[in-house]
Amino acid sequence: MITAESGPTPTEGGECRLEELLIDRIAGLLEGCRHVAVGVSSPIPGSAALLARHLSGGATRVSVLGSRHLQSFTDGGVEIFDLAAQGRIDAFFLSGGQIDGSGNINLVGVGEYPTQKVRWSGSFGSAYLYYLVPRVILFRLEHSRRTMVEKVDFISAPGTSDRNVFRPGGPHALITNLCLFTFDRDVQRFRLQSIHPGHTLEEVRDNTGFDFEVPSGFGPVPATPAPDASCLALIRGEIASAIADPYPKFAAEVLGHTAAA
Amino acid sequence: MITAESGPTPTEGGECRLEELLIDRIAGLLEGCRHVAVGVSSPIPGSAALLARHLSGGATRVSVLGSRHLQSFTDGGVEIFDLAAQGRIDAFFLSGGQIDGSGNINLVGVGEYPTQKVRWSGSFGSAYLYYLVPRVILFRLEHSRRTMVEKVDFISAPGTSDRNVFRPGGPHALITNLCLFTFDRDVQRFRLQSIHPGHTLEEVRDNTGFDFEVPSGFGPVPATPAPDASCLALIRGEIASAIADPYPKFAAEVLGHTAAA
Amino acid sequence: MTIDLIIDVDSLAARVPDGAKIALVKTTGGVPMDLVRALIRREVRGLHVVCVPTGGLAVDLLIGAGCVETLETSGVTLDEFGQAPAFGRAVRAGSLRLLDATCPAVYAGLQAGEKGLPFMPLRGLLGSDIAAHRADWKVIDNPFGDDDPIACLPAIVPDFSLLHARQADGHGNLYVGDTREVLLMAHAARKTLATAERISDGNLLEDDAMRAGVIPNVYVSGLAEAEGGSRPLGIPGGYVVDGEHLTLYAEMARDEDGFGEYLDRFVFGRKAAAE
Amino acid sequence: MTIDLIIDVDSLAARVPDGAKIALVKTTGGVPMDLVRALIRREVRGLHVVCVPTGGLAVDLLIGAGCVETLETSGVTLDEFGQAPAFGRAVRAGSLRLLDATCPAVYAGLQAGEKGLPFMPLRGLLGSDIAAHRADWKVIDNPFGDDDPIACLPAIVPDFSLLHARQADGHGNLYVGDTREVLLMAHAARKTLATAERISDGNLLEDDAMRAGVIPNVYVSGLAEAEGGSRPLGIPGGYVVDGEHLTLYAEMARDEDGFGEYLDRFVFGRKAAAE
Repeated sequence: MITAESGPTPTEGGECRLEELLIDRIAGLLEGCRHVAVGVSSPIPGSAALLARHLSGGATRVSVLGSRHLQSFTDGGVEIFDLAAQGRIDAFFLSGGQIDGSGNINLVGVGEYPTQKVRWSGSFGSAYLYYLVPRVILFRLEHSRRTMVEKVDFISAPGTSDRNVFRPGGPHALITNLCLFTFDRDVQRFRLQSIHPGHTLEEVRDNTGFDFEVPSGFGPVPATPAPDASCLALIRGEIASAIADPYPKFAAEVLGHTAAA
Repeated sequence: MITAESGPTPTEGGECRLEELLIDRIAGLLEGCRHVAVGVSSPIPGSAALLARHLSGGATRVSVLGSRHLQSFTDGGVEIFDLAAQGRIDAFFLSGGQIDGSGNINLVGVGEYPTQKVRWSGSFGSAYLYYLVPRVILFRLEHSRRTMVEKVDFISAPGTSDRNVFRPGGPHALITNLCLFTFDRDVQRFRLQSIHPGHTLEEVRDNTGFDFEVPSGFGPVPATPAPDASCLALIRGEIASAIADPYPKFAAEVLGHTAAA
Repeated sequence: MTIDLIIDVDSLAARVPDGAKIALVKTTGGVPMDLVRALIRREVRGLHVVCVPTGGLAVDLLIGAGCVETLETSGVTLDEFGQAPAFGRAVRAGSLRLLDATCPAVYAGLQAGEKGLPFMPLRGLLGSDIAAHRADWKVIDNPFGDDDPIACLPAIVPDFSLLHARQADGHGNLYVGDTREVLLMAHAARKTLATAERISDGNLLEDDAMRAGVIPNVYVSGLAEAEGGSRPLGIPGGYVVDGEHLTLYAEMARDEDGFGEYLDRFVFGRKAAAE
Repeated sequence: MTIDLIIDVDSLAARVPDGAKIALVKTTGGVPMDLVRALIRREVRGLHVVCVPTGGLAVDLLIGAGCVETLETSGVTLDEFGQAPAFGRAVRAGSLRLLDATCPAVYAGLQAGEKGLPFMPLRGLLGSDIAAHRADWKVIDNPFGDDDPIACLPAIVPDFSLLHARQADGHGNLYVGDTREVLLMAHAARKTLATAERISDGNLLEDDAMRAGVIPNVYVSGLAEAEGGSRPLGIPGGYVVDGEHLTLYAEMARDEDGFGEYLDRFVFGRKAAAE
């Protein structure tokens, strides 16, 4: 469900890769969760969830779809959806070919539906999980006016709903290759939380098709903190080793995991 | 679901037991069924279904609840109900502590609900299967004014429904220790079809609390035919052997099955 | 997590508060008799018992011992051993709040619970006295039909599903094989407390052949080892029902004195002997 | 019964008429690729394909070969091998009737089919363009709520569920382990046509360990042995996806000519080679 378009973009003098910064930051967003589920093709969110589990001392359960060992479903594909509706899943990750300022996501395509000029895979579980999982983290590694749009062409799942719609869940944060937004459900807008090292507010503005809140009165928008040395070691060691089950290529090429480790 | 109160009542000079007559007759009622399901505690209906299967050359599938080898459900207790609603089960057996002339059955108790002076087990699947299985055969071995009543005290499942109620199923026949009725859905009444050897119309009338149709103009009500010698041999041989899986005691004591056979 | 999960049967029973809504499976597939006896010993009161979808010895014992306020069931029976005597007495005395159901209605309610749905539709039911006495069921017009009434049943969400598994592992995974109604129960309930014939090493989910029959530990919040924990009932793949004991129970429980004697001997006495 | 059941793959394909509604499971668990290739060879037309709940190579091939009129799916993708090229072309050309869904909506529709229900309610959906384009879905007011709109989805009843099992027996029972969505598909469909890696002696239902993972033959109306029948996709407990082949497909299928070449080589050619 997540299209990971991660490249080898090192930050801060090569100390820490973008992926590692994201893993650390997303793990922070998952603090206090009892159960985090991660969709297919999501190595960075998967690594972040495993890091959150480690930091919780094992209190956070992690289910990684598509992995045999990192999930325990025995009732077929429907079980994750049933768990979500029961409130047994606290966090999930979604992405979008387009994401707009109201938190709407589009996984279907560009142009007028149904004969769209660009057609993506489809909505998968988004039109359900986005309503039911309290902390949905939007994750997209291409932050551009093509992806961050004023209004999506097709609403796979809306960011907000009418008051009478049963909706315990929704967008919690949006993290990209440039910055971290949180979503304010009251004003139904994103708020810029931090900008990744090496990037600027102007760059974020230039590449974002929607308006967003910028916290004012406390100086410049803070930089997204990089993981400290012990956390980095953890990511490159234990986490890399665990995520190598579903994502051996990612673990090796991005986190430097060797099979022998 | 079926309360079998079978006793050793031989008919016609001891040639054929009542149970054998019933097995043969019920098998006749099952002709042409693709799939017959039999509830728990139902040795006579179970034997009849197995006989029908044999006579169909294997075309009739039989599922005997409570038997491991004579059913193939792998989705838990709900599967039989799902199959019934899909139209995949053609015949089933129900009974009643009370049965009335409209085909209503009562499996709950006598007196005013809920604090009834006589309380039976409960309705089990009747309030569902009676609506959905085309040929429901009511089976009760105590034919008396206590069981065959004018109006049941509690409707576990009604014999008929309003026109707008989804109801492909319903009563097909009622077979007792005295006689065989069929149910006429148009007039919503039972019609006496045959009287078991050794019993009379007067006896049936005396022991039945509801009015029923008696075919007129073609002489006396026919006697329920007894199985012929080859059918009897089949019942005492192959069928006894098969029904011994869920009902060893019945197979031995009633059908004379010996484990060695 | 793993360490807290595994306790003894009496500690499991202590986790079920008075007034809890508990689910118990039908006689043939995983009734936690040891745990039921422990509940009676701890004198739990005011239970709402959901029978999945019918009840037998366990339910009759709980009723007779005064533990049950509400009974939701499609039937209570000792099968070939006769009617359930304590149940019958309680009905006559009017001491039970009865929610009579039909088997697929119990499954449908649990499925709604499993799916976090407010309700499930179900065919049948209309015009029965079962439906007439269930104010909690509603009839709507099928939105895809034309003058087609259909019943809707609210979700059943037990506070606790109580069950006995033929095997468990140290992670709290339970092997129940093809008795899927037990899995459904565990899915639907807020928490599942289980006993198991044995707690084995390793991880049942890693066994490719067994995995399809496993309740994963995400649903399980307490587990105790209890060899023979379903006796005198049976457990698939294990032992069969003890007919002599059931016959004895059916006889003893015919009146209240006999029922009390049975409790002394087989419920309280069992505990005393173990101490 | 048993004898008629077991035939070869092309005979299975011959049983699927033009215009049939067929269900195919997602890439990871039992796609009958041999049967899909046989369907393309027999030039089936006008299929309504229900993806359970998503599609991949099989669906892309059927679309590209002109077999599909209606596509009901929550997604079509070649996963790490990229977008599904024939699907994309067909969408742009407007040659597909699209029923875009979301995964749990497909499961809910199949569950309604499995249960002989006219519909199932489902949370989520409201206010999405998915729901806006599904005239076959309806919104009702939750009869147990107060101003609580909830979607109701009609039953999905495929004419045929087509699947590949890792094992089968001579009675037509299929072993699918814990890939329960395949069992759901088989339950929901009018008929199931299956291929299996191998057809073994004995009866899978008699094997206590395997039974929980068996689709019983009551649902199965045709079976063919097809070793490697899911290739180049994988089958749990068997082989894994052939990444090189998928990469090749993704490249060749980028334009219509290349797609045609792929068919010649791997669909029609395969048959020719076998003759």
